[in-house]
Amino acid sequence: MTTREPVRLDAEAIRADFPILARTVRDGRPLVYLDSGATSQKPRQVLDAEREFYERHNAAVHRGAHQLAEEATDAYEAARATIAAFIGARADEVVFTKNATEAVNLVAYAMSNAATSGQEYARFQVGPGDEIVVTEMEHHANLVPWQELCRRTGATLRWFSVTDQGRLDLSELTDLVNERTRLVALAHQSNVLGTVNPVREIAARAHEVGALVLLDGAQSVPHMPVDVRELDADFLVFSGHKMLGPNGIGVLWGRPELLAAMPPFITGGSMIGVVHMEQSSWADPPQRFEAGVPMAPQAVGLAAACDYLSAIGMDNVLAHEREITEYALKHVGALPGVRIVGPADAEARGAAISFVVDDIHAHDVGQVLDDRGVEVRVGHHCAWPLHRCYKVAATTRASFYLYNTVADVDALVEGIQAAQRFFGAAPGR
Amino acid sequence: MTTREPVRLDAEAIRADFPILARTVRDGRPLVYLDSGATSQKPRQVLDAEREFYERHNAAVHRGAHQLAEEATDAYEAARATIAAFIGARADEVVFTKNATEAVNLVAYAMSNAATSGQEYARFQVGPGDEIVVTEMEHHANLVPWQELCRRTGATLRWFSVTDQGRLDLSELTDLVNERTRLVALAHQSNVLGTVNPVREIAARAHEVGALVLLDGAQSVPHMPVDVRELDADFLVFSGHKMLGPNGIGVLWGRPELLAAMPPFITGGSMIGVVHMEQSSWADPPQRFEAGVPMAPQAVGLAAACDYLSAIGMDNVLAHEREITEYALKHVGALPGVRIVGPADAEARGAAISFVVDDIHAHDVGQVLDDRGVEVRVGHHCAWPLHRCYKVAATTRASFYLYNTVADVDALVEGIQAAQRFFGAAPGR
Amino acid sequence: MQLDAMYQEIILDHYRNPHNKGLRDPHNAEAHHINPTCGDEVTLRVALTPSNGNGIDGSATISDISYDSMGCSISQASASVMTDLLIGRTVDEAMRTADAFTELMHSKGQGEPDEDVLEDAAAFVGVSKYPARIKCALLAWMAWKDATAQSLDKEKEGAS
Amino acid sequence: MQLDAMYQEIILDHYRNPHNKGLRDPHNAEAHHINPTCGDEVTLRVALTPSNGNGIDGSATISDISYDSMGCSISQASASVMTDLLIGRTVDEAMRTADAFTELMHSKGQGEPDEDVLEDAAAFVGVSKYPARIKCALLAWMAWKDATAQSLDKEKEGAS
Ligand SMILES: Cc1ncc(COP(=O)(O)O)c(C=O)c1O
Ligand SMILES: Cc1ncc(COP(=O)(O)O)c(C=O)c1O
Repeated sequence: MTTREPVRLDAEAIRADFPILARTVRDGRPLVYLDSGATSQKPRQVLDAEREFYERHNAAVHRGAHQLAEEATDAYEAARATIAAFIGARADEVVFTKNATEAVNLVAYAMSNAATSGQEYARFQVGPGDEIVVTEMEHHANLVPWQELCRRTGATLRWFSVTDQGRLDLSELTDLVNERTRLVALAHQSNVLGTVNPVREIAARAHEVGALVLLDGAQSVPHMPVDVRELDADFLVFSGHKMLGPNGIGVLWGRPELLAAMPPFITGGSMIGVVHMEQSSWADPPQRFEAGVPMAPQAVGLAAACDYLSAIGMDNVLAHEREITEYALKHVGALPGVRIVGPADAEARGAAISFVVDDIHAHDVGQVLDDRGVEVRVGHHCAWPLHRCYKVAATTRASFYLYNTVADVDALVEGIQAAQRFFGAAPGR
Repeated sequence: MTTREPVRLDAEAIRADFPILARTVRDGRPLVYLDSGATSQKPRQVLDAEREFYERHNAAVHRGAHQLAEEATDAYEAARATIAAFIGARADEVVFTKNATEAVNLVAYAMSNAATSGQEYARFQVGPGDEIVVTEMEHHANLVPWQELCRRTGATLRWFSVTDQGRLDLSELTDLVNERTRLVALAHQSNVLGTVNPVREIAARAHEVGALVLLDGAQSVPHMPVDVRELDADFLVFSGHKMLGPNGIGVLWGRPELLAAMPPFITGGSMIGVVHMEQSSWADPPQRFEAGVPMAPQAVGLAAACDYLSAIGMDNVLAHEREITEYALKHVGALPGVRIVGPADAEARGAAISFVVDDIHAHDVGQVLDDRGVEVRVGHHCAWPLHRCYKVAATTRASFYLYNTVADVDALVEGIQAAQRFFGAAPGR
Repeated sequence: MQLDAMYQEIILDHYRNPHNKGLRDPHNAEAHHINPTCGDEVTLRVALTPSNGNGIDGSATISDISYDSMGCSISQASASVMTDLLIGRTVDEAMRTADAFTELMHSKGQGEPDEDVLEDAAAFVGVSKYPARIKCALLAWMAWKDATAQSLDKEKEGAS
Repeated sequence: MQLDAMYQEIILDHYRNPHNKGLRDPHNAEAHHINPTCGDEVTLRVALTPSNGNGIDGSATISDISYDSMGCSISQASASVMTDLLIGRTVDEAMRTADAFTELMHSKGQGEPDEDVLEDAAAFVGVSKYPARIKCALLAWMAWKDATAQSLDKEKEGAS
């Protein structure tokens, strides 16, 4: 197997920024971290930014008039501007949540709240006869909240099916997305298949019939240049922890006129206009959607992650991951007894590769890999219905990021072969 | 003014653990941080614990089978056990949220969700004719979510009023809490008045009529020993950032049989039983209430904060704060033209002191204090209705913690006098 | 002591002796604004006089601004200074003044106020260094903009 | 290589040639359990024979356990080993065995299995070092406990 490093970015230099990558696991084996699809590792720069906030500027944001509170508020709002710029948005279009999951729930619950409100929130009301459309490849985070919205309001959930090649079946587009459709929620990039979905085409149809489009960017924003103006979606959600940022922070981006017309989700301090015992009114977005003392240090950390990624260039991150993906598709795909679940080529496809090994359960494959220091994810990856489509209970997933190298793929390939030997399932048996 | 240090804990030694307390503000003035009621500062030990997690054990909790995921999961669950022990609870009774605000909303939305579900969640259903009881001294976080629950379900909101002395008017207890009452939500300690409410008495009445009790411990858990078994409440919420812990983490404690009977709030990954496209079922608590990749590093940080506080002893923290409070009540209360809003003595009273200065708006008082490095909070402190009760738009609040000393109170007193001089509102004018 | 830079004598004077305070009639529109972070309030009225031959548009003259308010020294003084500055101007001129003041408030202490345009309002330059106080200084101005916009809207509705 | 400690030969044998697999009648109760983290499933039946003069209680004998399942080597082998161990025992004895096995699984690799009680199931001691795999090893046992509890409940309902 030849080991050739991509030219666009220097993964070895990058690795030096990530303290954890120097550690060993299982009796001294070097860590081969192939689980960035679940959560990414963090560079020193991000950890330093967060700590600097705590040690120098910590105070409750938007709640004080003293110097520390001013500095904390400045840092928080500057972070919002940086993160907004990272996705081509304006600062006041970015709402901080704790993760992508909360961001999806925010929109789904806001729609429930609209349904129990008067005409002022008509734009977001759904009820019996209305339809919400998702896809079979959704992460539970972008499926269950919509099931629940439908349960609460009487709306109907419909979904795109997936093809054997791991793509959305768009032949159903005009039927599925029709004048009853109020919202289409879909993954930008599947966390299992790696598939990058044709967002513009679906958004065009949705907007033709007056439906909103919510894009789950949890697996795209960390890995490719994303510009909300180009995507033509109405909402975009993503999580900081999957893009070198801290845990505990996520983002909801929304078109400003929509955010302005949307009722709140979580209520409490700092999101109010006026509060009486009898009733309350709301602040303008983004504050309307950020109740309570916010996670300012995490916002600052996520901004540092955006700066880190921008300095490298998201184009270069994408190109690097594409080279690794092509290499992995070729070498993992070529193994006898191994079947890749998802597109077989790197076209419109990100750096998550899920596969099944004949006669060996994913848990057992993962155990052998782990024993060799190769850390992958096994199971349904929070996409249980998708696994049911492909009639597998569990897959093994390797997911790559800017700090991975083709040597990591080699370790994966050798590990799969070791699992086949160990369980006597080597080809030919 | 005599400066005498309390004996129970060594505040000077403690201060050395808090890097930010060594900084200066406004042209080199030493920082006198009197805004811990908004958010506390963090000791090195907490920041180190969080960083250690990121640099050594970072992985997605409960989602992987590899060694890092095991370590991360262990750290997260060990943190849960530590935090549970801190409030006298069992680990599986503790649910992590992003802050106290989310924890209140969790219960309020779970009740909405019960209202649109079948008999399985009957325990939590509310509707027209049912009553929710709060108090006039609630923080918006423990008021607005209940207004919204009532709006969504048709239930009625009622509330305890407050006396001129800053106590709940319990003469209304049996009338307010009656057989129509489904839940009583109240602050354990007021963030404005400092008042510690008679929880057991109210809980006894609530349980007599079959109502649940949710206690807002955002201002009590950080400052006094709290044992959920003794309090006799059904739910307790609090925030990590107010008790030396990181931002972005809060806690909902609930009686296990109630958590088990309660529908979920935020839905998505890791909180499910089985997921089909048509519908889903739920995991057992606490997982049922923790959708998405959790804030494990923050949980670890909060556990370190609990360890820090436990090592000092919450009894000692309480005693220390009581001494400072008595000192402050005496010296601030004695200033001509200054009126304390809240109990005048330290009995059943915590270390938050709010006051008005005749003829000087709180913003202006705060500005003069800030100019001298004394950082207090001004405004309605997210308790707008309470301020309306006392016919003031804004108060100035000094709130103390284990790292404050009576010298800090002296600085406060001198600052108030300076404000009176500056605005020519010195007594006698 | 940076306090003096913020609380200039002009500001304290207006605070102690506010001009044009107290609600008056006639008025074309009224606006009520609240600062949600501290609860400060202002109720403000504008009276506009059309210029010759026109309806109420940008060329109308501000014949009166009156207000009632509760708040800190900065918000009180700012309301007082604003009425002095804007009464007697045309709506268009006043909008330009309001824009100049808003810009000054967002200048983070770096602004160089044009005293010809802002007159006493130039004294608020020190406030712009304190982000939490900017809203105080702008509260009355926001209410004025709001009431003025309402006046113009009423005119349009009346015409159509 | 720590793999051998986890995947002991006994485990791999049961995995490759599972005992008692395939659902059979008669049965008193059936339980279906799923591991939500990986989707592995087991459907399990128990048949109980009352001891002389008693109803179905702790003294009843487990006359059969049969199951159908889908899952990893650990969950498959564990189901197979369990049926060998429990068939023929009384419910009370089996509960004690199940408790011993559960305790072993939570021993973080430190447990010292009593081979007299656990027989082949003692081989799972290595699994307890891997928290994510404990659920795999316990899946069939949980289903057995559930089906047994159902059988006892049915008996009670029938009696009352
Ligand atoms: C009494 C009380 N309850 C609730 C809260 C809300 O806490 P958080 O903003 O961390 O959710 C606070 C603090 O802001 C508080 O003081
Ligand atoms: C495609 C996709 N959507 C949503 C999520 C949810 O992200 P989080 O758990 O951070 O909320 C994930 C990751 O878990 C994901 O991969």
